[in-house]
Amino acid sequence: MQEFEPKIVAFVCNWCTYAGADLTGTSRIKYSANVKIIRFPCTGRIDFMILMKAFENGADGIIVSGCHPNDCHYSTGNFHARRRWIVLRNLLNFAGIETDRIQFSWVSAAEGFKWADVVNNTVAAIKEIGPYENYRKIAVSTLFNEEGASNE
Amino acid sequence: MKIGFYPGCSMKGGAREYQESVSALARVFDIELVEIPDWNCCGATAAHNLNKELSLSLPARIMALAEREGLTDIVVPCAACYNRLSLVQHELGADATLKSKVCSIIDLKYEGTTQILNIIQFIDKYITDKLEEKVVKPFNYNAACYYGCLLVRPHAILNFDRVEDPQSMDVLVTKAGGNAIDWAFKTECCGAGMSVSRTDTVARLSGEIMKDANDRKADFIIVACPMCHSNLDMRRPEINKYLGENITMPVLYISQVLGLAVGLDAKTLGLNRHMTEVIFPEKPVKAAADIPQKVVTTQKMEA
Amino acid sequence: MSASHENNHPLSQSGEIRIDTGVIINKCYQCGKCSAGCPVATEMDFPPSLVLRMLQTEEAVQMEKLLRSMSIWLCVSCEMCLTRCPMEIDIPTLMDYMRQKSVKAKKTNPKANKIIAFHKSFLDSINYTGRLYEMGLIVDYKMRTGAMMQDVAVAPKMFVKGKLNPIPEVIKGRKKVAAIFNRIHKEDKQ
Amino acid sequence: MSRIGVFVCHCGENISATVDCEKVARISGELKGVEFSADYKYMCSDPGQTMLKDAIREHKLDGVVVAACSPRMHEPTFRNACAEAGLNPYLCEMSNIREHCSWVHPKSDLTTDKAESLVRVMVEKVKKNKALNSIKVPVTRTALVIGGGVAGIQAALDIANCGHKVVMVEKLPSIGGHMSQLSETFPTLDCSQCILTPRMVEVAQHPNITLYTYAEVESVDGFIGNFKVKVRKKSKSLDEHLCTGCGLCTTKCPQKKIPNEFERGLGFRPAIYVPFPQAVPNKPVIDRENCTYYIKGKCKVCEIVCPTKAIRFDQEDEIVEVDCGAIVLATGFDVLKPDFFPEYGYGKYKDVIDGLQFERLASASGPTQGMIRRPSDGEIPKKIVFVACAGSRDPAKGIEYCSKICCMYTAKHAMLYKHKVHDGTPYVFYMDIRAGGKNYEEFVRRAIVEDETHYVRGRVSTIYEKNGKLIVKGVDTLMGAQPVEIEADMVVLATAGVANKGSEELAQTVHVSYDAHKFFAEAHPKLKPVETNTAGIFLAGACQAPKDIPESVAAASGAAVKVAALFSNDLLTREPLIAVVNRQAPPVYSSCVGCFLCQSVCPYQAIEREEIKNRNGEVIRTLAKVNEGLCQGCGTCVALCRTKAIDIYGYSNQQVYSEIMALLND
Repeated sequence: MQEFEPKIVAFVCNWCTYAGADLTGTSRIKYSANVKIIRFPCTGRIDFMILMKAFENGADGIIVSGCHPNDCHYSTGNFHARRRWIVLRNLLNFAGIETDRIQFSWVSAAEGFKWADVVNNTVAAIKEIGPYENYRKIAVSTLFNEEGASNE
Repeated sequence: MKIGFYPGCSMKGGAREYQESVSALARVFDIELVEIPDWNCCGATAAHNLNKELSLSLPARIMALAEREGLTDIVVPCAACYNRLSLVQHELGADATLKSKVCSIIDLKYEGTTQILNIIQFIDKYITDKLEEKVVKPFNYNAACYYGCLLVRPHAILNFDRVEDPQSMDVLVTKAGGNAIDWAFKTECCGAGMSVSRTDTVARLSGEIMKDANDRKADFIIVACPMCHSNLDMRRPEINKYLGENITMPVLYISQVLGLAVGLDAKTLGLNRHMTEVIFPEKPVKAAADIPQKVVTTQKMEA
Repeated sequence: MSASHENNHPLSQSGEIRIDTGVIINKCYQCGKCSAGCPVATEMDFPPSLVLRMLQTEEAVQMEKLLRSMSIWLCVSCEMCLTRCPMEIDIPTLMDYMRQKSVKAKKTNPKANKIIAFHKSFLDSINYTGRLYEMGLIVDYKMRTGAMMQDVAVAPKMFVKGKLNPIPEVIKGRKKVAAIFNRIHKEDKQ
Repeated sequence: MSRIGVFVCHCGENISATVDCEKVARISGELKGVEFSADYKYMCSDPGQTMLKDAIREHKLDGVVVAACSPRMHEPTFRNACAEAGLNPYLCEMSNIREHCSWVHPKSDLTTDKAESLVRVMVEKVKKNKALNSIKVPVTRTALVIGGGVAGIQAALDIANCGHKVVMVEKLPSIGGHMSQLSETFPTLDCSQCILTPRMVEVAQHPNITLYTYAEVESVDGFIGNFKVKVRKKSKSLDEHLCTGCGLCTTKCPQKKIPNEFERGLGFRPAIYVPFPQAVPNKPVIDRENCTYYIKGKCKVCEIVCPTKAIRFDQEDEIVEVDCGAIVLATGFDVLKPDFFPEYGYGKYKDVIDGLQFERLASASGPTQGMIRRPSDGEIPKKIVFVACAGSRDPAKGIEYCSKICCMYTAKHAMLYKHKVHDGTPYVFYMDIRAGGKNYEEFVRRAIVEDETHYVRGRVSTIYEKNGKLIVKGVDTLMGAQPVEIEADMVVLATAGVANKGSEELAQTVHVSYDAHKFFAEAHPKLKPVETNTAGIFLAGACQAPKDIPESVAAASGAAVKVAALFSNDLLTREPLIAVVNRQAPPVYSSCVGCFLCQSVCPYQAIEREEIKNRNGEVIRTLAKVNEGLCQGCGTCVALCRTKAIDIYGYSNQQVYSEIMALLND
């Protein structure tokens, strides 16, 4: 049987973690290819819908990573993200999604090693939990159209 | 109060007075030391020099027996045993595969939950608070506290006291009414287990330690390890031969110092068992000018 | 395809050491702080920093020299080197590793016989009684080394002071301890 | 139907060594909406960019994806190229297949697959991109320079000499920094104060420079071209306009035994003091922590003796608001604290000192008038040991890096010592001698050959005091690692240079990033060494990493040029990646319900209220509106908006959802 290779999306901020992941590359530190990054200006931009959209589309796990507390390029965005995450945990439990599927971390622009660790640890953790197969059952997809909430 | 007790082999033989003094001290403070039933030797230097698995298994069996007995704290007065037990606990804690392998070798259940205390940690946890009120006969001498290697190193695992210029024993001696002198050889090696096989090396290393303490006008060297004790005490003739001097400074265990301070007599504390005779200097505290003063303040740097 | 990526070089000497001991010898940049603080460096044929350099060469001939050296047996495991090493290289563990390798390969330095004999007598004592029986250890050691006259002067005094136990303490679980020795011995032979 | 072009870069072999670039281009070409795809050795090169431009024109592309390095590196390059070919630059996106793919994974199909999916993600994103126009904002032509050491002085003078206003903020009572503490400088041995003090005076007298000493930056708001900075001028307990700097108060102050910071604790100063004789400004401050009046409520000797009645005991801190267009950080470095070296007895033995203390001993204006005397008893040391790399290159203690300046200043110290104590013997324990620089190696050779300094290759294990001597236990690794023991009279530790105290807090106040050692981070290690990731904020000197004087000065001039270039524009162009509240035709107007939750979370106060009025002029709706000049595009409001009325250009919901779907549905 083929080993389960989880699909993991990383939502990261442009200023700290994206730069940190660049440093991982510049330092040629190897990590698992299961994780793919989507860039945001700030973790404060990342709302519930984005996370649910990822699960809906078949993600087995999610990494949300931004600047360390007090280091946010926009002063407070990461605090909003953290508060939002505390609320989201309950919602995930309610929806029957294991909270461990979302890893929240702080990786600064100087922490190339840490980014590789975060990725590898998350991949290991998600492999442990197993694939996420209930996504089609989430009500989200029935409540919103495929485009999500658009502004047009 | 009942606390687990691992005496180790030397305390049954060459360091009998260490056990006598620790037990006597514990009794003064109403602490019952419960010997781990059927304990074995920790393997000491020999085991980790020659066989890694043996060096893990022997201490693991000791701790497994303690766990079976429901002992949460065990005091290990011998610094060498303390070092071995702590290191094994750390190594097995970090490697689950190794842990299960060792469990199967010793054929016992081992969790690694026991807290290993060295003699100073034990005193700090159970005695220090009540020490000063019980001091009836202040230990009014200049004492060079000698920590040696195994009590403080490796610091990353033992995490006990400061690794350079440790202070915990100095604090105890001060509380017992003594004057802990500042000296340079607190954590230099005495030659450890080479006493028999490389007596010349031990004479040189222990000699340098003796010499520094003597030069700095210490009346006693205070130790917390049977190996340090036997090297400094029993090997004194060889040390004096190496130094070309005749140093008669006695070597006491920290438990003996505290025992003396709380009024226990010399015989109970086993002072008569030392090879270098324990003679108390007549003029207890020397002129202040002769004693190297402890530097308490650090240089004040740029604000 | 696995998610982790190791390099694919054939296993080097330093790679082997890393797997067996977890110590990364290539971290050493030869500052010499270990040799400066080592209490027995003056007696060693190769002081600790030199040992590291020799291992770094990856040459079998250097490893051979080390296995046959006195350095590995003179090391007293005082951990001073590790304590002050800026790179936190666990030299004491390396020393244990080379000692065991040296014994297994039967390459021990003849001048170290007394030291090794002492260790072996020590372990034998534990094997037979579960604990260290000091008098037995000394007798056993003397038999191994022929150093019959060593320390004869101290023994009576120790005896008087109650420091020498004429009868060994044998623990109840003696057989269990012996079983530990047996099992490890068997595994080593395999 | 889109007409997107995909360009896959090999980056020499940086990408193509592990990713099959041709295949990525081929597969991408088959994606829906992709009109053209190609791979090329170096997309960022001139021919690469030409290929991109030709393809845009030839294939009438309406979107471009360049799969290459990090967009943090070359996004501006490719967006400019697009603009030159007539395509709106914001219709160009980059896939990061180098830092996030080829460099972190081995050569395999999986790595190529990942590169393909990263391209697919951007293709889907570009489909939702909008043509945007950059935003123009005015520039305030004043620069704020934080830190008054040699770097800050250089930057301030360069900017001021370009005709721009400069505000300099220094936290100590005088400018001058560490350079003013040095005795002589390598490799010329010219006197540090002789070359620095004229420049300090120039700063004070320059018509374009406003100097605030004993002051700290409290807060920084705004953005490039338009910063608003609050500076706290700590109370000096003195009316600076009345004070003539006569110094009478400092001689009469009854507190005389306060360790002198400038002398690194080797001398004393009174509670009302001028840090050093050549201080700028040369006017005293009262150190309230040590002043008898502030401690006990009476004394006031200084007030009594002051001929101009300039003392103000009730003076309070003052907050000054500075509007500026650019900020230069020049806050310098610090050296390690004594508790770092328990094995060397630093802080315990008086005669174990650090390099800066030695500078003061060697300085003609120092506590010993330039005689090398040891602190414990004032004796002239006959045997002196210098320990290089004290703390540097010591990962066990948390400092992996080389402090760069120590090899040179240690050679200088040995020389100065030998020049002053002819019969003395200097020893230097070192691991490597790093003397890269003009005339540097020659200088070190001189210390060894001409001044007979004993260089011993090995690290010192421990230092302890015995019979008035310091026993230094080292090793000579060039002699088979033989132990070396030296009975020294004095030991000088070349302590590691570390980030200045409070640099982390300052970075957070100013919003720049910093590295693991709390040094400020440059935007790019090679190509943007004086820029930070925050536009309009620049770095000068050792606040970025340990640097010697020439390097600090060069960096400062570099930063000054960046500031001057910025100030050469009337208007600044800014990325239009900002938030926007949707507007619709009446009677809906907008999906905004006017809850203004966005206003409560916006860190820039960029959300305004817009009133929608009917024909009678009555307000019928109040909607949120984004101020384009203020919005920085963090997107926090977007995540919070309950009706999804706010979105953000560049990271819109549509764009993000498209990315997620493309990434997961392969």
